[in-house]
Parts: sequence; C-alpha cells; structure tokens
Amino acid sequence: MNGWILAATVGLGGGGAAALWGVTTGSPGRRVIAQNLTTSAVCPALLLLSQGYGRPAYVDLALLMALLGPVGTLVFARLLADDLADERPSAWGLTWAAAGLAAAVVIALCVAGGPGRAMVKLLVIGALLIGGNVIASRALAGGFREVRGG
Amino acid sequence: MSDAVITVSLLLVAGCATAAVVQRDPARQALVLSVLGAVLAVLFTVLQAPDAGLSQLAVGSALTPLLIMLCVRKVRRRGRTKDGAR
Amino acid sequence: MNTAMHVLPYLVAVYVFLTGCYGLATSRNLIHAVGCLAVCQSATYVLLLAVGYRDGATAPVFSDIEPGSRPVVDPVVQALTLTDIVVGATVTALLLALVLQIAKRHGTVDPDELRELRG
Amino acid sequence: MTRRTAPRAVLLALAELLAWWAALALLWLVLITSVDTLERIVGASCAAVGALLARAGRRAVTWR
Amino acid sequence: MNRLRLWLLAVGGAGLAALLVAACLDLPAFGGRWHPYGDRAVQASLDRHIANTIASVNFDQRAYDTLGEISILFAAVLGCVVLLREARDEHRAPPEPAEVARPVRRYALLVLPVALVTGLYVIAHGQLSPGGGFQGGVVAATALHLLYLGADYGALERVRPLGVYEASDSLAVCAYLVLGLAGVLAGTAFLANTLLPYGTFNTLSSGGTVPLLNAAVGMEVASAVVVLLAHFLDQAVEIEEEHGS
Repeated sequence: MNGWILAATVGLGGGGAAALWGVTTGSPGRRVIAQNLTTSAVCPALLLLSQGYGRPAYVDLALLMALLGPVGTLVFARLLADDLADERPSAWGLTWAAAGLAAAVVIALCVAGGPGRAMVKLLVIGALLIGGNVIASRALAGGFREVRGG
Repeated sequence: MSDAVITVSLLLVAGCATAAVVQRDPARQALVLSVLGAVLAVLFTVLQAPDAGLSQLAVGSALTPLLIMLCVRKVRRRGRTKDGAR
Repeated sequence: MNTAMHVLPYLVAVYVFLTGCYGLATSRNLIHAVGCLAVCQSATYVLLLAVGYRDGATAPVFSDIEPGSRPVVDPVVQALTLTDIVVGATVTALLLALVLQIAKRHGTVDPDELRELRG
Repeated sequence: MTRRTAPRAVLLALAELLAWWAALALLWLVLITSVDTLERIVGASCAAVGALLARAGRRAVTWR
Repeated sequence: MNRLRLWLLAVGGAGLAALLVAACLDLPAFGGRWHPYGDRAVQASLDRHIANTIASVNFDQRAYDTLGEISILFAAVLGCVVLLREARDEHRAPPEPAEVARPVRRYALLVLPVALVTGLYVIAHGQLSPGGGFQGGVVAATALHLLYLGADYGALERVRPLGVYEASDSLAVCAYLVLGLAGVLAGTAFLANTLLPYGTFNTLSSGGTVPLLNAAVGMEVASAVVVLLAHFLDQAVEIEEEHGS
C-alpha cells in the first residue's frame, strides 16, 4: 500500500473533519480561522497525493491551492471586517502548527523526490503556502481594522 | 487502499454539502461553500481528474465567495440605509 | 473492491443533489438559495466524474508519463465537468445580479415576502 | 523635464521593471517541465506582462 | 399554507429519492473497465500529438460545444452588465482609501504578479499538463483583484481600465470564431483541427489550433471575470441610494 496516499488520507480525514466542524459551529471569528486552516490541511494532502500517485503533473493543483487559498481568506477577512472588528480572532498557535505541518510535508517530499527542478517547485509551493497562511492569520487578527468594509 | 481515500473524500463532500444547506445565514454559508470547494477539488484529484480539480480550485476558493460576500454586503448596506432614511 | 464501494459515489451524488434541492425549496433568503443551487451543481460534478472513473487508472494527461503505459480514466466526462464548473460560476453571478435587482426593487430578499408584494 | 521623466526616475523605473521581469522569468522556468526556445519566448513575454502589472500595482497603491 | 408546502416537498422528494437510488443500483459498478468513448478520445488525441486529452476533447473533438460554452459565458456577463448598471436614483460615491496592515499589503503586491504569471502558465500549457484556458483565465482575473483585497477599490480602478477588458472579452470570442472560420476557408470543416501542423509531441507548439483556441478562451474568461467582478464591486462599494428618495 502506498504510504503517501495513506498519509494523505489521514491528513484529509483529520484536517477536513476539524475544518468542517470549525466552520459550522462557534463564533464568526472561529469560523473564518477554520476556513483559513482548511487551506493548510488540503494543500499538503494534495502534495502527498501527487507523490503517492506518481504524477508530478498533479503538483499544479497544490500550487493553485497555495496561491488562491489565502486569497479566499483575505476576501472573508475584508468583507467580514465589521463582524470581526470586536472579536479580533487570532489563533497563532494553530497557525504555526499548520505552518509546521506544511513544512514537514514539503521537506519529506523534497527528500523523497531528490534535487532538481521539481524540488525547487515544491519549495516555491511550500513558501507560498506558509506565507499565505501567516499573512491570512495576520489579516484576520486585525489587518483590516480601518476598513469600513469597503 | 486508494478506495479509502475516495471514501474519505466522498464523506467529506457529503458533510460539507449538508453543512452548506443547513447554514441559513448567507455570509456563513459562503464560508462553508469555500470549504466545500476545497474538498471537492481533493475529490476530483482522487478521482484522477486534475483539470476539473484545478477548475474547482480556481472558481470555488476565491471567485464564488467574493461574489456572494459582495452581494451580502450590498443587501445588508441597503437594509441599513433604508432604515436610516425612513 | 467490496460491493458497498460499487455504488457509494452515485449515492453520495444523489444525496448531495437532494440536499441541495431541499435547501433550495425551503430557503428564506435568495442569496442562500443561490448557494444551495451551487451545491446541487456540485452533485452533478461528482456523478459525472464517478461515471468516468476506472479502478487503478490515472488521468489521461501524458505530459509526465508514457502514453499507453498505464490505464487511464475517461477524459470525455472530465471535459464536460471542467466547462460545467466555470459556466456554473458565471450563472451563479447572473443569479446574484438578479437577487440584487430584486433587493433594490422590492426591498427584500425573502421569497415568501416577495409573493405577497403584488405589483 | 518633469519630475517623472527625469533620467534618474526613468532609470529607477527600468531597474524595477527589470528586477520584476527577471524574478518572474525565473518563476516561469521553475514552473515548466521541459525548456525549449518557444517556452523561453512565451515565458519572457508573460514575465514582462507580470512585471508591468507589478509596477502598476505598486504605484497605484502608494500613488494615492 | 407553509405546512402543505413542506408536506408536498417531502412526498415529492421521497419519490425522487427512491427513483434515483433505484437507478444508482442499476448503474455499472463504480471503477469499471468499459469506457468506449474514453479509449477513442485518447486515441484521437494522441494521433494529433496533444498530450492533455481533456484539452483535445474540449478544443479539438468537441470545439463546437466549447463555442457554445463561451457564448453562454459572454451572455451571462452581458446580463450582469445590464442588470447591475447604475440606476437613475443612484449616485456613484468615490471609494474612500482604506488603511490596510502593512504586511497584508506587501503580500498582496508580491502575490499579484506571481498569481498572474501562474495563470498565464496554466493557460499556455493547457494542451500539455492539467489546466487550460478556463482555469488559467479565472486565476489571472482573481490575481488582478488582489489589489482590491490588499489595498482599496480606488487602487484597483486605477490599474484596471474597464473598457479595455470589455473590448478584449468580445475580441477573444471573435478570435475563436475567426479560427473556426479559417478551417472553412481552408476547405475543411468549421473548427476542424487540420490547419496547422501538429508539431512534436509534448511541446508548446504541438496540437495544431488547440493552443490558439486555448489562448482565446483564456483571454475571454479572464476579461469576462474582470468585467463581472467590476460591476459587482461597483454595486457593493461605490453605488449608493439617493437618501430620502
């Protein structure tokens, strides 16, 4: 059995279920954080699946997820700014944990994949994912304070 | 074992769809639709359809939430000015 | 491949479609109804791609593998799903534009209130 | 010569555009799998478009 | 009245569910080997040196259907433009500049060109790796709106001349049509992929007219999404009711 796909399944099951539970219950701040962490749960799973299926072409999916996931969170952070104004949701512990998970997955794949153009692409995706995750958390924690939702 | 990942993805999609329908507030529904988009992209990858997965990621992660949230903001702002103006 | 797996994807597609229809029928906010319609559409993507799947096969994209070296899934349903997703997004945008017009003209987005507002 | 077309400002603008173009061309080379002449030409033009947009975006934001 | 409606929905839903489940049980097993159309589509795609069979199905074997797709797209955008125009009793207030946290703005200005180049990469390699005109167009359009997310709507309006995007939207659809008519002029069928040589497999110039159709659809989807979001942003951010009207 392919270990990569097993790891992706476990990551998906755990991360996906936690994100779904987080986004359906709790305060608006907690829901937006759950939406932000969905990107950090799904993108490493896509990378693992790409390695597990032996298809380097699937890495483009993870690249697009790493690029557009944080943009989706910025949309919610900006347009829900007045709802989140009083709450200033910030879960920096979760953010750094998700960033650590993403870094671990990218390093493991780089080691497995060996040096070359594919490894540079993986590092670019990892950088985009972790940078986007941190910036989205920063935006949620009060990045759009003076924006009157406009 | 690749069936396990298909089953997990299918169950996640079913859960996200139920959550999206049960959630009556449009702003919060947009959040759940964004998560549904991401999980659908994973299901398409697992069903070996990367093109459809890319399409779902491009549309579902940023475009649809932005459209819905702008619509919610316009309707909510109209409600506020209407009460204010009356 | 146990027998439950033979029919599970189709049943999930049917379940998601019926859930979307239920949400659409009982919605009290037109923006919420447009979201439920998007859920119904995603059910059609799941059904289309489940029909095209082949056990142990990979995607029919030969940029990184030799053609014919591995069994491939059905590309025709994937082409349908691909364009369906993008057109679905623009149709959702058109419906939201209609909802904005209704909110502007009738001052409400609740379908039940609309029915009582005789012109 | 107005402030914007003073040689120094033009030089700065060109330097910025060139820097963005080089970075984006490098990104293009990382993204593609096989490299041949047509890929380089398409990559160079896409990087140029990206560099122009990057500079226009930066000036649009700080210009306010 | 509401109870009757719910009751009707329950009965109708149950009947539909029963029929659908019965149909599902009758479908061939999930993961079966019998895909007659798929095998022929893959063969036709390989004959024309197109590595991504889905792009071959979309832009070569069923190019006429994709013409229908982009006309639906064009009509939907046209509908939105007509619906969301500024009414008589509304005025357009200039968008007030918004203060955004410095790291978020720097991230937006950094990812803006990266996302645009990634979108163009996805369009250009449509007939090789996963991707194509549809996905790449949406990514490029979303990249442009990072300016609104990272700064304010005024900044986006300065960078995005709307007339240009409306013109490029219709220009792209016309380009798709002209490429199709070129087939007729050359003596073969409309949108037939017999004009250009098929080139070497798995290179950017392979696949005859598929890359050109791909680029046309990419341009069309990108400008359609920009025009769409422009009118929604105008409604949500700029256009206000006349008070006391």
